[in-house]
Order: sequence, then structure tokens, then C-alpha cells
Amino acid sequence: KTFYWVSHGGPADPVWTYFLAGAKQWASDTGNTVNTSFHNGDVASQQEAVRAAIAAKADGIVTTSPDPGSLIEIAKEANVAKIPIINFNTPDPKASFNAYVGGNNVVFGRNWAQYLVDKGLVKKGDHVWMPVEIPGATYGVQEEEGIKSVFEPLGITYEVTEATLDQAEVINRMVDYLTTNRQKINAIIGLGDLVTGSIKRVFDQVGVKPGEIPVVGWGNSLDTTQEVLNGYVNAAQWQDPQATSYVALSLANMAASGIPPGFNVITGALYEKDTAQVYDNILSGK
Amino acid sequence: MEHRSLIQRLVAKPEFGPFVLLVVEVAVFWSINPDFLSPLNISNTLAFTVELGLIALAMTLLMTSGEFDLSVGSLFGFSPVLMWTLFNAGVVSLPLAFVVALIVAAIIGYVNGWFVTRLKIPSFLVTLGMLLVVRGTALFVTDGFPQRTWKADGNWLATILVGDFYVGPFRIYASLFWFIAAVIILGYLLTKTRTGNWIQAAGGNPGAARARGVQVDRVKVGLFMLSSTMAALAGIISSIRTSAANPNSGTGYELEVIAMVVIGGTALTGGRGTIIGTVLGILILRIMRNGIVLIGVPGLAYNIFIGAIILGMMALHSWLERRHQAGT
Amino acid sequence: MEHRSLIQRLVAKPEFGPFVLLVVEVAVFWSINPDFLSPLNISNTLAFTVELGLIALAMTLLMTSGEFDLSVGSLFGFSPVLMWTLFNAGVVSLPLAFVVALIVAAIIGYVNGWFVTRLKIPSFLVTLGMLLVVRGTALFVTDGFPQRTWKADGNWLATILVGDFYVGPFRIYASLFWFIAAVIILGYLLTKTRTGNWIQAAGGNPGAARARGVQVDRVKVGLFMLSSTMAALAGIISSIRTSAANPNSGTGYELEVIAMVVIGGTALTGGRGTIIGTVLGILILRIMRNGIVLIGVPGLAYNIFIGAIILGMMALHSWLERRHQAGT
Amino acid sequence: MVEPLIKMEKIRKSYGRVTALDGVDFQVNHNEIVGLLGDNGAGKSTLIKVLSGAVPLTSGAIHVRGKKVDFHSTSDAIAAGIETIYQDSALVTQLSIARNLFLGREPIKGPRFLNRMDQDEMNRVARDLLKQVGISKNIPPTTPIGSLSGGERQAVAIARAMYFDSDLIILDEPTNNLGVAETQGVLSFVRNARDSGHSCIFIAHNIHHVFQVVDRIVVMRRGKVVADNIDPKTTSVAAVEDVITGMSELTGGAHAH
Amino acid sequence: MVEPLIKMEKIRKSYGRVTALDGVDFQVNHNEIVGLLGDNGAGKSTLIKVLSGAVPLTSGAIHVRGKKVDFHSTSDAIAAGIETIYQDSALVTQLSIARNLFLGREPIKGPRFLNRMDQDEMNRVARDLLKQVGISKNIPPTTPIGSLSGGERQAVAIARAMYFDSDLIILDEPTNNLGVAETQGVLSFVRNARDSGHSCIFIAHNIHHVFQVVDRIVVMRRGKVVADNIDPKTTSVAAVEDVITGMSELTGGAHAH
Ligand SMILES: Nc1ncnc2c1ncn2[C@@H]1O[C@H](COP(=O)(O)OP(=O)(O)OP(=O)(O)O)[C@@H](O)[C@H]1O
Ligand SMILES: Nc1ncnc2c1ncn2[C@@H]1O[C@H](COP(=O)(O)OP(=O)(O)OP(=O)(O)O)[C@@H](O)[C@H]1O
Ligand SMILES: [Mg+2]
Ligand SMILES: [Mg+2]
Repeated sequence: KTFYWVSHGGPADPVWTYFLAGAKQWASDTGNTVNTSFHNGDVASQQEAVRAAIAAKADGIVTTSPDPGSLIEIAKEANVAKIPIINFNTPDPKASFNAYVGGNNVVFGRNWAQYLVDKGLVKKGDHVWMPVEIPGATYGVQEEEGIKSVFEPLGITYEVTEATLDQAEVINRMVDYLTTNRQKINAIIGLGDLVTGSIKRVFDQVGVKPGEIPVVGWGNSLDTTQEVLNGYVNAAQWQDPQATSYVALSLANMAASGIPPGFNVITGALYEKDTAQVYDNILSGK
Repeated sequence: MEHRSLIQRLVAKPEFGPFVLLVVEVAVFWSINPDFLSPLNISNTLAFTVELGLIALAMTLLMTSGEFDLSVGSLFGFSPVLMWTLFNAGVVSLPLAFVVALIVAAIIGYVNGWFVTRLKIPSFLVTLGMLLVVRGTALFVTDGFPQRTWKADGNWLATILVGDFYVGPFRIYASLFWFIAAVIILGYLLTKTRTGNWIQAAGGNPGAARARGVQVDRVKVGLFMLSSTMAALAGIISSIRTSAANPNSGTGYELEVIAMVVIGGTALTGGRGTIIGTVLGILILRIMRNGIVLIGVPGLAYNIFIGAIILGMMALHSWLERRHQAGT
Repeated sequence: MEHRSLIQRLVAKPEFGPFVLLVVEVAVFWSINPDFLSPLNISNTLAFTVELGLIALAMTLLMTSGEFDLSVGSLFGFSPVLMWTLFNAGVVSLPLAFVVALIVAAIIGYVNGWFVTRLKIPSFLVTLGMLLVVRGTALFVTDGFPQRTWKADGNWLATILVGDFYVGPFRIYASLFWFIAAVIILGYLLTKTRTGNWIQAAGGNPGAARARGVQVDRVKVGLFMLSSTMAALAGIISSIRTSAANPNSGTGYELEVIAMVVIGGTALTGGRGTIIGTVLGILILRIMRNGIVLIGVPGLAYNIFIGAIILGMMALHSWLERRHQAGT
Repeated sequence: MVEPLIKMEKIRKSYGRVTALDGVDFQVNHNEIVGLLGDNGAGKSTLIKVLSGAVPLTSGAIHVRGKKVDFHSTSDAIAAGIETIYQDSALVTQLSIARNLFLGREPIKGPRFLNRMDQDEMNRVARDLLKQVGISKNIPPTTPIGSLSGGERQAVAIARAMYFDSDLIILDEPTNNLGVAETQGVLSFVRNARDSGHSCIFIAHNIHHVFQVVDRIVVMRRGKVVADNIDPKTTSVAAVEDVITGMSELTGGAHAH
Repeated sequence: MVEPLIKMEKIRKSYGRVTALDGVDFQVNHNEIVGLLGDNGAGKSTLIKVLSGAVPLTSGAIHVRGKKVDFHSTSDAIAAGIETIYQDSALVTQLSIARNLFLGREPIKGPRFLNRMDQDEMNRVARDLLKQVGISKNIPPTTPIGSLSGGERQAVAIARAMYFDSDLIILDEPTNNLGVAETQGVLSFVRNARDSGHSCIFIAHNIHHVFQVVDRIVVMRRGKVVADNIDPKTTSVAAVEDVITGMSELTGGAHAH
């Protein structure tokens, strides 16, 4: 059978590497064909790709939602064509997907903020720095929404800054920002994997000791698991990227065989130093 | 003058190279996956093609006049955001918001043109700076949040711009007609009118054109405004069709659009441009992207293929050109 | 000949405009935030500046010869990935992997040059195609995974390339010396040597240069190879310094590098280039990025400021140029 | 006394530190062909560039029909009836002969708002004009300038001035690249122009050509006018050559002002 | 019999459907100045472009000193001792006079691997040469070509050929933009060249200039050689003009081959 795996992510984004690895694993485990494509948040291009999959009479489609509401019509078209279409990574409840597999970015954001508040790391009047690779990309925006819902009532301020998807530039911009605002920053939330994974290098360059500024954020990369183990990052969000892809494709396969999936699969866990080794092992393929 | 057969005359046209490329491309994809020519896929490909195409058409004229515009992608993202922000805020009606967005785009084009013609700064730098400013503004005003767009359904403006209907098994969007209209009008403008002659002269030898009293600067400013406005229109059409208005959309379109224009045969250095060629260039590049997904090239290898095909097509193109110019 | 004072002669130099811009820029940032000139900040800024700078220097020569290279950013990402993949796979030693990566980069440059000079395809398209192929290959071979780099610590190659040490409170990376060496060698090459004369002639009037027996094509191919190799070197240096070899690093550098070169005073159309100007251009753009964050511009407004300052500086630049050329 | 068509007073023009024109007085009367001679770099082209609005003057004044004018661009000069054929015959190589001929003043066919060029008319006129300037070969008017020979290009530039009859036609070395037949075409064009009431400024290094057509000769040297009222009918070629090279300071008759 | 320096046989060259050269036979002997005349578009520039390797020929053969050659580029021709000054004097406007003069053959100072141009030497030679071609104004050799007058540029191109004495120097309308003094400079340069054992091909529309220097005149018309052995000493200017315009079919003495 032929499945189309269509992502709004960028092939450049480390976390998508793991999502893709899950899809490949599934393809080799089951012997089915999985055609993959990345669309860098370009809605029009992603819609076109999903429609191309429908035109190609795919056995199943798994796709992410680049923007809430943007795939409503396409999901309908897939339904009409009787092609199972599974949503993963970013939910869009308004669209008629057969099922959703993944976490919820708004919830993740709320959890990070709540973590900082609950552990007493930030209080009223504090300022939180939230670097993100691409401001305006859905994941960051949804996370911000969750964070806002916690911080705003408590009078905690925050600022989102752009870090880009380029490793050297990420470090550079974060170093610049931290150098200037070191006094002002009470905590950091890394809204993406690349920024969270760069914390150690940034701290080292600016001369901030691990733990001096509390950090939470994404944790789907080896860089971050190491940072958690070494005390640079207090807590990191695990999204089960490989598993998400794998399960989404399984559901699509199942639906293609006539068994409708009547449930969503919610993934994700916030880990600290004590459990970080588990994820470090997963990521390094141990 | 010698008489030549119809075929010989067709072969001698500069658009012949891109045309051959297009035919070869379609044939290859079709032979690999026959669904490639299914009505559904054709309709699907056309929808987005015409949106990018609108920008490429305006860019053709601008490049013929010897300038280019890197800010189109950012306007593609910014204009719908502006329109929906105004509308969602309840400030104005949708058609008014639409007009305001286009006017703002035209003003941005004017500023581009002003910098290029008055301050004599290369358009590369001006529009690169403008790209950053416009993209930045889109992000800043929305705080990065996408705008809601679904209230558009049923609005007459939305219907006029992107309403869809079926012609047999083909789903046609109204934007296709806008594209065809633009092809006809701009093609006419470039080849048949006095303004078209000025555009070509402005790109070919601005000094000479100026010496003949051609208002080179005015022509260029006008084309910058056209290109911004078309990018805005394309962005708005796309945002209504895809129900998404994200400040980041349109990223990287500038290079794709320029590539379309150049593949079609318009000179990168100005002075020579062809709208028909651009239409072929648009189809070549968009069909390539669609075909690659359809025949199942792995996601990570996508760029390798696009790049290799651009290089291969250019090589073929240059070979055809030389064969046809050698004339020995 | 008339005699002029030293000052007058300095003012007449084409590098005077960028120089004034740089001084103004530093003064403004410094007056807003005195930390701007703190040793820590200067050291930080310099580290990345010289990496991009290496590419800009090579690009200066290439642009003087009338071509440009959009594939440098992709090589910046690809070469370290290649080097670390070879090394981590245990196939070769680090220095050998380094040499292999540079050779592969040179070959890619050769292919660029071949397409441009033999097939007469505009360098814009060739290198855009190559960008996609190289970036795609980097992604494809690594499956998108970043390569481990931390085994570099202590390797003599790493020390030579980016070893750091303190001079007073300043943390200096060895790459600074590589940059200074490149400035001297390429500056000498461009202004004092016969090859430099050929580079300028190739960009100014390739027909004339060819008529004089100058091997224009060979010069251009050589410069494409130089630019690819320098981009690879810069990428490897950067990857060792930041301990990251990510297949997509370097995205967008091409435009930034070209902007640096042009702001420095090299003509976008070829024929006129200045290494000193490029050094100023590099500093202007990098310091701007650093300073904007430092003076506390809101995060999302970053791009607006960068764009606006590019436009503003260009306006100032053009004003200075005209004042100095008017000569009335 | 009738106002002269053109009167330029105390014109100075410097490029940076180079002084190309150093206080030039120059005038053209109605219905007169003035020959402008001078060695390379004497400032002839610069003078007519100033007069045609192509370069701004550093100081001085220009009067057209007694009115002081201020040319900011070539269009201003064209509007004032001054047509120029530049030495480097400024043509657009990518465009066809016909399109170059009419550049900036293309005839319109049909409703004005359609802005449609009358290409048939343009081709027809172009074909005629090419014959008039002595191009005997049958070159289609749709040929791009890029594939013409040096002289053919010059001929196109001349043809352009012939068609748009302005009050003053300036020809900067128009016969340089021209063959025997083509040169005769240009010279007779200049004569016709005068006969139909136009004035001309004629620059050429071939003094024989100048002597064949002009009414009055002005000589420049190093940015200055050194003789401005030489009558070609009463002066020998050799004498003028001496003035040009600076061997004699013949000043012709009385200065005209 | 001594082999001629250059012998071109049955040369044909078409640009697309335009036949610029239609079976041309042409030769230049050692130590000879050949004048090449013909109306605009006759094919003169094309012929010498073929000879200098700038454009490939469609068919025919070129022999240099009796050996068949195959020029793929101008460097091949330069290596064979053929130096050309193009009609559109191919100079790089951004570069200085001195750098243009030596372009492609810059003198090297110091160790070879340093590849260092000897700029002082270049400037010194340039200054001398400018004087020799009759530029009296004191133009520094570091001036960029872009700020020279039309004639000054031509003079630089001439100066270049004077310095690198090749076996055959081709001058395509070298005197076109030149003033009286500069023209004399060029003509005497051509004479000197012959006296020192070189050959020249001299193309010009000013027949008077041609008559002053050449040993033999060849006339082309519409891509064909119509007369190739006219002796300027025994023929009148008017007679040659008639051949050029096609009014008479004077063929001079016997054909040289
Ligand atoms: N753009 C420029 N920048 C600097 N100097 C210039 C420029 N244009 C002309 N000049 C200088 O001005 C002087 C006059 O030049 P101009 O072109 O007027 O001479 P001309 O009399 O037309 O000579 P020719 O007969 O050679 O065409 C020359 O010395 C020339 O070098
Ligand atoms: N690149 C080209 N493409 C097409 N036709 C050309 C090209 N170059 C020259 N021709 C044609 O070839 C013919 C001969 O041109 P050529 O330049 O040799 O003439 P010429 O004798 O040098 O004339 P002139 O005295 O005007 O310089 C002309 O009819 C011209 O139109
Ligand atoms: Mg002149
Ligand atoms: Mg010629």
C-alpha cells in the first residue's frame, strides 16, 4: 500500500528528523510505501501536496496542520474520496480528520509556564525570555497561547525573539540577547528544539553557570537531553516524535483496511534530570 | 525576405526552448504515474500555480525593465494579514479592507521604486531591505499569530477572487480567470503598446531611453508598484483559498518567481522579456513540484531533485538556444 | 597633476562612504548602550563575523568578475556535515576528512563555473540550482540528523582553525587570523596582481577582456572554486566553534553575504570591487545585528530594524557618493 | 535684432577636478548650420550634452528663443525642440530598428487608452527612412539593432532625427562610421533641414564634410571657444586646421555678440 | 615565391540567415599595408573578426605564413601574431588607461609566483604612448577609461597596438573619432609599423586617410571582394569611390592569385 506523509515542518528542524525516522521505521517494518514531503509552513504548498496524494489515490494520508482551519476543506475532500486521513503533531479539531495522534502545543506551553510558577522559579513582575526559531510558526504561536494563559493573570511578562533555523545564527542571536538582558531575565522557555538545544553553548559563551537561570522547553534532541542531565535545563518536553509518526501511519493503515479509528492518541511527557537518561538513550539509538 | 514554414518559425521563437522542456516534463511524469494527468490533479496544480503566476507575470515586466523585486514574498504574506486584521478588528468591511491592503502594497512598491530610481541604489538591496521590513511588520502587528479567515465564506469578494466551480470533472477557481486576464493584459502591454516599448528600452539601455525622453524612472516606479500589488493580490487570493493568513507565508517565493521568469526566457539583465515564456516557466516549475510529490520522491531528496532539474533544464535550454542561434 | 591633502584623498576613496557609515553606527550603538564596546561583546561579535567574512571576501572577487554565487550558504552547511560524517564513520582521520570536504567543495565550485561559462547560463540560476542540490544532499545523507562534533576537542586541526585564547579581556579565536590573512591575500590579489586586473576586466567588459586574450572563463571558474572552498572552510570553522554540524546551517547566508559585499562598494554588475570595502560592509552588517539586540529593540521588530537600517544606510551611502562625485 | 535660437552664456562644466567647459559663449541663429570643430577632448560633446539636458551645467545660462531655460533632463530639451544624435549613437540593441526610431514618440493606433503602437506605420516609415539615409541593402525594419554593422547603426540614429523635425538638430560626429553613400545621405539631410527652416549643430572631425554643409564654423580648444565666426566660403581647410591645433589664432570675422 | 603572411580562402560567414561573407579570398603580404574599403555592412568588420578569431567562420580556410590555422578564440590569433583594434574599441571602462593598455599582457615585477603587476612601468609606458598617439592634454595614466572623450578612448586602443608590435596589426576604422593631430599620430604609426617590418590591415571610411598610407586597396561590397589590387598611387580617389558604391567594376591590376 502507498501512504503519503505530509509535514508542515522543515527538513531542517531537528525534531522533524525524528518524526521522519518514525515514518521510515514504519515503512520498513510493514513493507508499505511511504512518500514523504516537507512544506516549511507554506500552507498553499502543503494543501497542494495533500490534494496530489488524493489525486494519486493514496491508501492513506497522514498530515500535520500548518494552521488551524487550513485543512478543513481538504480533509473533507479526502473523506469524500474515502481515503483515510490522520492528523498528527498539531491538532485541528475543526477539520474532519479520522483521528489525531500527538500532543497539544497549547497544553505544552501551559505546562512549562505552570512548571516555572509551581517550582517558584518565577513570580509576579518577573520577565521570561522565549526564543523561537521562526516567530509566527504554528507551534510557537500555540505554545505562547498556553503560556500567556498562565503568565498574564500572574503579571509575569515575557518576550518572544527570533532565533532562525540556523545553528550558528541561533547561538549568535541568543548570545547577543542574553548579554544585554542578563539582569532582566528570570527564566527562559525554549519554544523550539533548536533553541532549547543551544542553551548550553549560549550559557558557556556568555558565562552563565548551569542553573543560574532556570530553563524549560522542548526536549526532543540529544543536545537537550544532555543539557537536562548536566543541569543547564530544568525540565524539557518530550513529544515522542518517532512514536507519533509510527502510530499515525498505523492508524492510517488500519483505516485503509476498513477498521475506523474512533479515538485520538495523545503523546508527550515533561521530563527532568532523573528521567532524562531514558530519552537520551532513545535519541542516540541505544 | 525569405519564406519559412510555420514549423521553422515556431522553432525560431525564443519560447520554443521552454515549451519543449514543458512537454518533456509532462511526458515523463505522466509515464511514471498516469494519475498525474487526472482531472483532480490538474485542478489541484492549477490552483496554486496561478497564484504564484500572478507574481511572476508582474515580475516579468519589472525584470524586462532591468530591475527585480525580492520583497514580493513578504507582501504575499503581509497583505492578507493586513486585510484580515482590519476586517477582524471590525474596523472596515471586507471589500474595503481588500482595497486598503492593495493600496498599502502599491505604496510599498512606490517606496521601492523611489529608492531605486532616486537614490540609485541597486534594486537587489532595496527590495531585500524592504523584504525584512515588511515581513517584520507582519510579525510585529500580529505578534506572530495567524489571522482568522473563515468569515470569508460566501462574501461576494471571496467568490469573485477564488470562487470555484466544476467544468466537467475539473474544479476551476475564479483565480484562473484573473491569471488569464493578467496574461492577456500584460502580454499586450509588453509587446503591443508604447509603454511596452519603453519598458524594454529602460532595461536594454536606460541612457538611450532617457536621451529619447522616455521617463525611465516613472516606468520603473510603475512596475515596482505593479509587482507589489500583484504580490498582494496573489497573497490575498491564496489566503482566502487556503483559509490561512500567516505572517510567514510567501517565504522564499521571490527566488522561485525569479527562476520562473528566467527559465521562461526573460533576460536577468533586462531588455528582453516574454510573457508567454513566463507562463511556460511557471508551469514548468510548479508541475515539477507537484510531479515530484506525486511520483514519491522522498521528502528529504525533494530539494536535490528540484535543483538538479533546474540545472538540467537550463542545460537543455542553453543547448536549444545555441542550436537555434548557430544558424550555420 | 594637482596636489591634494591627505584628507581630501581619503574622502575621494570609494571606501569612504562605508567607513563613515561604520563610524556612525558604532557611535550610535555605543552612546545608547556603553556595554556595546565591552570586551565580552566585542569578542562575541567577532567570532561569527569572521566566519561570514571569509565567504564575503571570496564573493567580492567573484562579484567583481561579474558573477555571483547563491550556493555558498548551502556549502557552509554541507561541508562540515560531510567532514564529520566521514570522521564519525571512522573512515578517515579528521585532517583527511577536512581536506576531502574542501576538495568536494572545490569540485562543486568547478561545476558551478562550468555551467556558467560553458553553457552560458546566468550564475543566478546555476547557483540557485546548486544551492538546492547541495542542501538536499546534506539533508539526504544525514537523514536530517545533526552530526556529532564534540570529538574535535583537542585535535590539532581544531586548534589551528578555531582555538581560542585571551588577549587581556578579549577572547580571540584563531579564525580571526585566518580572516586577516584572507583579507591581505585577496586584497593583494585584486589590486596588485595581473590576475586581479583580469578579474576586473572580466566583470567590466568580458568581450574586451577576451579580445585581449584574457582567459575570462578560466578566471571565473577559478573564482567559483574559491568561493565554494571559502564557504566550506567557513562552515567547518563555524561548526567546530559551535560544536554543531547541522545540515541546514547557512540558510540565507547568501543574501547577507552579497549585501555585505554591495554595501562595501563592490558593483552588483561587476567590474569594480574592493576588499577593504567588503571588510567594512561585513562589520557594518554584523555590528548592526549585534547592536540592535543590545539596545533592546523588541524581539519581533528585529527584522523591521535590520531592513530599515539597510535602507537608511544605502540612502546615506548614495548621498555621500553623489556629493563626492558631483564635484561642483 | 531677432533673438538667436540658442544662446549659451559663460557655460562652465567640471567633472570632479576636470574642467571640460571653461566659460563658453555659443549661439545658434534661426535657420543656420553651425559646424563645431575641435580636437579630441576639446569639450564639444560636453557642450552639446549640456545643451541637450543630458548633463547639468556647473554655471552659466542657456536661452532658447530669448527665454532662459533650465534643463533638468533630456525630455526638457526635447520639449524645447532640441533633438540630439549622440556620438555613441544611443540605441537600444535589443529593440528593432523601427522601435528604436520611434522610441519615446511611438505613434498610437486606435483608442488612446489602449496605448497601442501602430507597428505597421512604424515599419513603413522606418523602411522609407533607411532608404533616404542611403542604406541600400534591404534590411527589414524589425531587425534588432544588435545585429547591424557599426555604420548601419549610425544611419538609424540619423534617420531618427530626420523624421522628428525639431527646431534644432544636434549631430555629434554623425558621419564617423559612415560609408560614401551614407555620408552623402547625411549631408543632404542637413541641407534639407536648413532649407525647411531648421537649425543644426554639426560636429565632425572630417573637416571636408563640415565644409560641405555648414554656414559658420566655431572652434573649441581645451574647454574654450577660440574662434566662433569662421565662414567656410572664405576660409581654407588648412587655415581652420591650424586654428584647431592651436597653430594660429584666426578669429574669423567679428564676434557675433 | 614567398608565402604571403595571411591567406584567407573562400571564406563564408552567415549570421543565421544573413550572409555577411560570401566566399571571400583575401591576402596580406609581409611588410604591407592593405586598405580595406567598402560601404556600411559590406562585411569588412566581419572579415577581420574571422581573421582575429573573434567569430568562427562558416566555411573556408585561413593560412598564416603558409600554415593552415584554426582560430577558436582571440587568444589563438594573438598567439599567431595578429593584433586587432576593434571598431568599437573594446576597452574596459572601469579600468585605468594603463591597465587597459596592458590588459592580458601585464608586466610582472618581482618573483613570478607573486604575480605582481609592475604598475610603475605600466604608467610610465602609458604616459609615453599617449604622447606618441598625439594626446597633447596631460591625462594621468591612472584615469579610468570611462571619463575619457570618444577620441581619447580610440587613441588608447591605438596606443595599445603600437606597443605590442605584432606581425599583423588590424585597425578597424581607427581614425573615426580622432581629431586632426590624433589622426596624424595614427597614420604615422602605421607607416612606422611597416618600416619596421610589420603588416597592417587598415579599414576606414575616410578615403583620404586610406590613400595617405596604404600600399594596396581591397574593396568589398555585400560580402564579396570586388577589387583586390588597387594601387593608390595610380588610381584616383573618385575612381575608388565608384568601385565602393558599385558604379564601376574597376578591378585594379591583375588579381594577386
Ligand atoms: N564623465 C566624465 N568624467 C570625467 N571627465 C570627463 C567625462 N566626460 C568627459 N570628460 C572629460 O572632459 C573633456 C571634454 O570631453 P568631450 O567628450 O566633451 O570632448 P570632445 O570635444 O567631444 O572630444 P572628442 O572629439 O574626442 O569626442 C575630456 O578631457 C574628457 O576627458
Ligand atoms: N552579430 C550579427 N548578427 C547578425 N547579423 C550581423 C551581425 N554582425 C554583423 N551582421 C551583418 O553582417 C553584415 C556585415 O557587417 P559588418 O559589421 O561586417 O559590416 P562592415 O563592412 O564592417 O560595415 P561598417 O562599415 O558599417 O562597419 C551586415 O549586414 C550586418 O547587418
Ligand atoms: Mg565628443
Ligand atoms: Mg565595421
